[in-house]
Amino acid sequence: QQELKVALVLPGPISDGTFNSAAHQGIKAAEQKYKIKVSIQENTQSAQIEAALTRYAREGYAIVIGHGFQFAEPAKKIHKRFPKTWFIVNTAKVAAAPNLASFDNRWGDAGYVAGAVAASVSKTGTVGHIGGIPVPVIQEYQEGFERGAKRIRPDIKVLTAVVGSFSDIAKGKEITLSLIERGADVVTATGNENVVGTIQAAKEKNVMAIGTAFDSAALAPETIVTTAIIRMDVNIDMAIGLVSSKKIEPKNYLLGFKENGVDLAPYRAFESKISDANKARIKQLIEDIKAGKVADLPKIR
Amino acid sequence: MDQIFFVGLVAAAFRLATPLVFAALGEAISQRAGVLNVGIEGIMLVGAFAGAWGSAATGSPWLGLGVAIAAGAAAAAVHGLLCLHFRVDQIVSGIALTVLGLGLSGYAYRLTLGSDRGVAIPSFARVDLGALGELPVLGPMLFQHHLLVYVALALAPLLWWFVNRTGWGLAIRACGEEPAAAHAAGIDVLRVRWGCVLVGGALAGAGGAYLSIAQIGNFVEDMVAGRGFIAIACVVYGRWNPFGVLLAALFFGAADAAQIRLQALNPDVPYQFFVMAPYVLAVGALVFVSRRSRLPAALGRPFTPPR
Amino acid sequence: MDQIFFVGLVAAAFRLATPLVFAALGEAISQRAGVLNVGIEGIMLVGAFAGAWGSAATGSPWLGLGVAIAAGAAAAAVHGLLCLHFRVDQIVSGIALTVLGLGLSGYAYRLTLGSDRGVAIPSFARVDLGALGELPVLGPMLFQHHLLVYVALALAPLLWWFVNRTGWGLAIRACGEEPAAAHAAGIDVLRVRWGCVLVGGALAGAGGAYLSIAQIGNFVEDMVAGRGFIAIACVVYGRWNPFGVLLAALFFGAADAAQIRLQALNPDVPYQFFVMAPYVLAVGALVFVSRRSRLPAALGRPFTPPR
Amino acid sequence: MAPPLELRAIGKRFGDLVALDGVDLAAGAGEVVGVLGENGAGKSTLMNIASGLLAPDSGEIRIDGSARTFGGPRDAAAAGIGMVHQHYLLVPSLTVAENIMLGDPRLRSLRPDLRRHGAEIEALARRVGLPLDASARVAHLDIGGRQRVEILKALHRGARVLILDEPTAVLSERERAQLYEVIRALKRAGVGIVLISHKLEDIFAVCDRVVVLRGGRVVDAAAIAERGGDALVRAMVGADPPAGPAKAAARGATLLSVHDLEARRDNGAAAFAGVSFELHEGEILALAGVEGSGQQELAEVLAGLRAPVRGTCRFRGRVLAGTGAHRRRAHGIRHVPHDRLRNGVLPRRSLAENFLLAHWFDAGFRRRGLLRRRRAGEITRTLVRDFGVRGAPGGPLGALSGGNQQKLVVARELWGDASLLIASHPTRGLDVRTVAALQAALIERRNAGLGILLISSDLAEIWQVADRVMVLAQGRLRGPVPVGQTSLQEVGAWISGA
Ligand SMILES: Nc1ncnc2c1ncn2[C@@H]1O[C@H](COP(=O)(O)OP(=O)(O)OP(=O)(O)O)[C@@H](O)[C@H]1O
Ligand SMILES: Nc1ncnc2c1ncn2[C@@H]1O[C@H](COP(=O)(O)OP(=O)(O)OP(=O)(O)O)[C@@H](O)[C@H]1O
Ligand SMILES: [Mg+2]
Ligand SMILES: [Mg+2]
Repeated sequence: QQELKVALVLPGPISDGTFNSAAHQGIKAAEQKYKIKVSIQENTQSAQIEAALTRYAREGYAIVIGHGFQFAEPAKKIHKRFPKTWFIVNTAKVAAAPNLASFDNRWGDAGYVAGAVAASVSKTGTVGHIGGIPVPVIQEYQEGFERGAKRIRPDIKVLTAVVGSFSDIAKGKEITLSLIERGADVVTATGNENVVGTIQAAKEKNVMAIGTAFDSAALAPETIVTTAIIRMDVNIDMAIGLVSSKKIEPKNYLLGFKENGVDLAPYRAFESKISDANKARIKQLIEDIKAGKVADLPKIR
Repeated sequence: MDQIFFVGLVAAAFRLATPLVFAALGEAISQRAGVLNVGIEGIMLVGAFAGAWGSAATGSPWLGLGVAIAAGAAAAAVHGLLCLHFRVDQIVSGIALTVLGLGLSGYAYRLTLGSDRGVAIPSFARVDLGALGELPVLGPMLFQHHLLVYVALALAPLLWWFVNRTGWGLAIRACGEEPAAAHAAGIDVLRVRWGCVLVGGALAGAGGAYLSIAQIGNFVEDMVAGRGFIAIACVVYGRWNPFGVLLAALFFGAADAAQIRLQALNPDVPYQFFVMAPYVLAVGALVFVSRRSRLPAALGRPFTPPR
Repeated sequence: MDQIFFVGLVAAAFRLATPLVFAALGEAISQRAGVLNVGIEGIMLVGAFAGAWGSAATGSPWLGLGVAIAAGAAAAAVHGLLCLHFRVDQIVSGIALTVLGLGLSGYAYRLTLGSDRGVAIPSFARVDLGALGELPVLGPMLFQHHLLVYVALALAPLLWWFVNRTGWGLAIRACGEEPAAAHAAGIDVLRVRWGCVLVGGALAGAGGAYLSIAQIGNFVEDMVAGRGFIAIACVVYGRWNPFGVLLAALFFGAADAAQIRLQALNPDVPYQFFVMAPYVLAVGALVFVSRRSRLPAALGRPFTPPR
Repeated sequence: MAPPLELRAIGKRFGDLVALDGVDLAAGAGEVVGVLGENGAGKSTLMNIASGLLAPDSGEIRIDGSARTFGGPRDAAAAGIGMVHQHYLLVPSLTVAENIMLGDPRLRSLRPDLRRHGAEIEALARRVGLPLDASARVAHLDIGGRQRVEILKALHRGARVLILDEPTAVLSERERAQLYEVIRALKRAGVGIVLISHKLEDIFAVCDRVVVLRGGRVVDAAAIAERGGDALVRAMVGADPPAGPAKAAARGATLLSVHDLEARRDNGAAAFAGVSFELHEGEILALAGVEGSGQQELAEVLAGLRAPVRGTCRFRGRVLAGTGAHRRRAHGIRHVPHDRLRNGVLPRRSLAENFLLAHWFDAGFRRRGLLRRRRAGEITRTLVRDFGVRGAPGGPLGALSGGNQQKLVVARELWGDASLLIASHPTRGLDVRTVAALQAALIERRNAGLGILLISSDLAEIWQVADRVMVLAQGRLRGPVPVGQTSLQEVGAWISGA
């Protein structure tokens, strides 16, 4: 079998510690596993996307992965011109014959479980979510977070706020502080660097945090209860695997707990601090989600 | 391989330069009349949204473009009102306009297109230039673009002629250099400045619309991503001359196109170097080429007719 | 509840205003001498990285701050070299500096701290003001901040005094108003401008370091997130007067603190309105308060002594 | 026949200040009306009203006998009123033709024929004796050239009345004579002219009638033949003209000795070469010449603002090397710059700060880093009193009239232990009384041992105050010679290069 050329086009820097780092780690893992040659482009602005995708396709890359929903339209626009290339868009719902597929994670499900965990461990009955910029997946996560929390504790108060930037770590921290001021004792955040600010604030104020997307428990082991992991590496692994085995179809692959595209990290330092009943409840919830038994999961946008 | 690289690069350069050309020419006109508009970024965003919305609502990208142009002019009118009428500092007003444009376009998007992801946004098709487009190398490089790309290229000579060869252009230059002299000669300085501010806004709106309804076919919050500021830099690099401005915009477009390509070819060189390179080059060129500032003498200074 | 809201708001206002105060005061000094530096954003990023790196390398946040100040001055020296020595347009040089600062800080971070995520970055602790900090309401509002917050607040009167009451200050103002007159009076215009550019860069560096080694205790790419541009707005809103600049920065800090609180209280109002509100308010105030531009007359204009 | 321009009972206030109070003035076709008055008498204000730049508070403007209101300068131009402002209103980056055509309705087309207009302008210029290249950039013209553009601009718009605000203040003797010829030619062509000047010789040379303003009112109006110079000066200042200053021989040791000095202009061209002279304590050495012959550059070299190409300057025997006005000021070398508005003052700052600008490095004005502002304020107040600077002392310097700004600059430079004063046109644009007072002050300081290099294009002034005179022409120095041992004719010949 001949070596596949795979390109990963990222909207941000690989060092952001969340969204882009996750994709970077995924492709690194795939590099070990498959016989592929990888090229990565960072910090691609929306207007450069078309040019970037076109160029990789023209240079004969077999797989071009656009990491973010903003890659959907440009990919849709050009994919027909390069039938030998598979265009894969992450965190979007777009598909078109013959060679455009997308892989999306069920962020809403992840938020649902995160909300359930938050409600289980909260003492004040107030929890908070801080979004970077309310793009669809972040809105889904937020919706899931609220519903999951309410499922465990119908009287829970869920505070939400938006940073207005993915990179403004200082403002992410301040917003989190303001939610903590108002009683939140479990906080979670979605976005890029702004998530780090939320974790910082939680650490400083001795409240709990739930990580998202990327397991960064090492940043604050005493603060991070668990992480609602979005397995971007699984998306990438699946995409490359399906293309290699020629089994890929031009459709939207939606990955949830069942497909291992969403996961809950181990409790680590909190293992002993969470009651077994609560742990069992969460475990059961995840099983129910896998089994399709949870009715109020957020709608996929 | 090398030829593919080059063809792709030139084609991408035109695509990436076009929004800069529109916005920078608009800014140049405004600055030539003495009004600095650092809010061009916000106006482009308004234009990008208005273009997408208008196109989706009417089903025609041409009408969408019209809506974007009107919206751009309206956004610029805020700047005109603040600076020309209320005499607020131009930098203050421009910064406010940037933030306003970002907020309003994002909010309006959420209210309209964003709430309904199924809406199709009709976009400009590429022009079909027949045989020209089929030419082996030149075809993909030069003759397979959106019409707006050619409009942008044609705008530069048009504006040059307008500014340097017509009576209106003379009045504009006079207002930017010595408004008191223009006023004494019977020119209505405020009216000339108003006109240029509106035209500048309309062009910036068109630049934004190019992004949303020609290049991408979608609107994304903050999709202008700093192009408004680069457009201002293009005006300065281009020494306030429409041809110079066009060249500067093409340079940045080409640099961006090259940067994207070289990044992929040299994965070991950190991407930051590719991002910085055009600016370093451009500044370096300025150090050697032209040290004389051709800044319009009255740029940024308000003028009130004595009475 | 209301009291908690208010106490938290005031405390957050000071924290959010501090980097703006540093950077805006630095920019004000530079502009008073006639040099516009729109690259403050890039310099703050350099300062933020240098502070984090210096602090991690030496183990002392104070030494980190020193490194940040030196790095900020060094970054500003690039601007000085280009504008004062090579007479490149100040806006062009500033935009290049912004991009350069973003690229270099991101790259250097990856080479050093970023490659080793385990490195601890020693950060400033909050000062312990004893009984003051224990005061019921005032304590958390005013007396539990990082030392740098108080330094920033003290800088404004200090700079005011320097600019308005000392001979050096007179020289600075003369260079910003009528460099030719300053030159004729025996003032070395270039040297004064150089000094102010470097001081401005040092302060912007300190503002960046506040973000990384006091407020956050970490560095991330692009963490300044537009604060450099808001600092420039503060200078203009503050009418180039250090007290005015301080007030403007506190206003933006308070507006931001209020914005993030009101957002959570009013989840139905789109967040864009909260983001835009301070700018709209500030422009509105300017329309009513002061229409007279106090722009240093020679701002942005190069000066060459006759040869 | 009604005159083309008639102003009746014009009143204008600026805040509390009554600038004009019931002023009448008429200019008939082919008539030259002189307007005299001290600085701030209201001359420029009146003419700004006549040319539509300002609106009067009361009174009326009549054109050919019918009352009109001007909404702006365009209306005035359409009514045949043209004005050449004291500070020229030209766009330097445009050409002569473009400047003249600016605002012309014929330009409001997409394809204006600037070449044809240019030819028209050149033809007009030849007719009135003002040769000009219509395609030259105004930025490249000298001050006389710019004035010619302003005059042509007005004429080209069909001005039947031409208002000239202090046109001769900036001209050399030769350019002045040329201007007289132009005025006479226009008069013959039936153009009415209003000529504002502080110089009586201008009035006597070309005017038919004269109007004198004082404090915003007309204090005298008569045919020129009915008035002598003394009477006009008395009307202007409201008192007897001041007596000429007394000179005392007080020449002392050599203060400044210049040897083989050579310098360039801003554009790199040679300004002068081989300049050598000496200046003594207690003498006024005048430097005459057509403006632009290198006087400004010489003053700048001596003041330390411009580096010479070669040559040496010694001050009290010590070589002054390099540049650095700072150090020279410490030696007591002071300088009243040529372009005082640009090089001398901070218009938006107070009088006291403008004083400090030249003195803040004196130890006397600093105490532990702080400026002694109170002391500066006191000194400024005495200077304002002693030199009769008129205007609100609390406001910014820019609110003073140009002449009053000038007084403050000279006063500032003379203050303290000055030992050498380089003064470029210190009395330019001042009214008669102030000129006399300033000249008296210069002579008094000379008698007390100050050495003065007086750069002036006014030979009468030189004869009145200077001990010796020299001339820079064609890059060479002629003289110096004692004023008593030469004649106006001889110096005039040096200046004209004969
Ligand atoms: N825009 C203005 N605002 C306030 N005061 C003014 C203004 N214009 C003129 N004045 C005042 O009106 C008076 C008349 O000024 P004007 O310029 O007419 O004097 P002038 O006779 O032309 O003097 P000069 O001989 O100095 O040119 C002065 O006292 C001046 O201070
Ligand atoms: N902003 C202002 N505020 C108050 N007065 C002003 C202002 N601007 C100009 N003036 C007044 O307008 C008058 C005309 O100013 P200008 O500089 O033309 O004087 P000038 O005619 O050159 O005076 P001079 O003959 O003394 O040189 C001055 O008397 C000045 O006091
Ligand atoms: Mg006057
Ligand atoms: Mg005058």
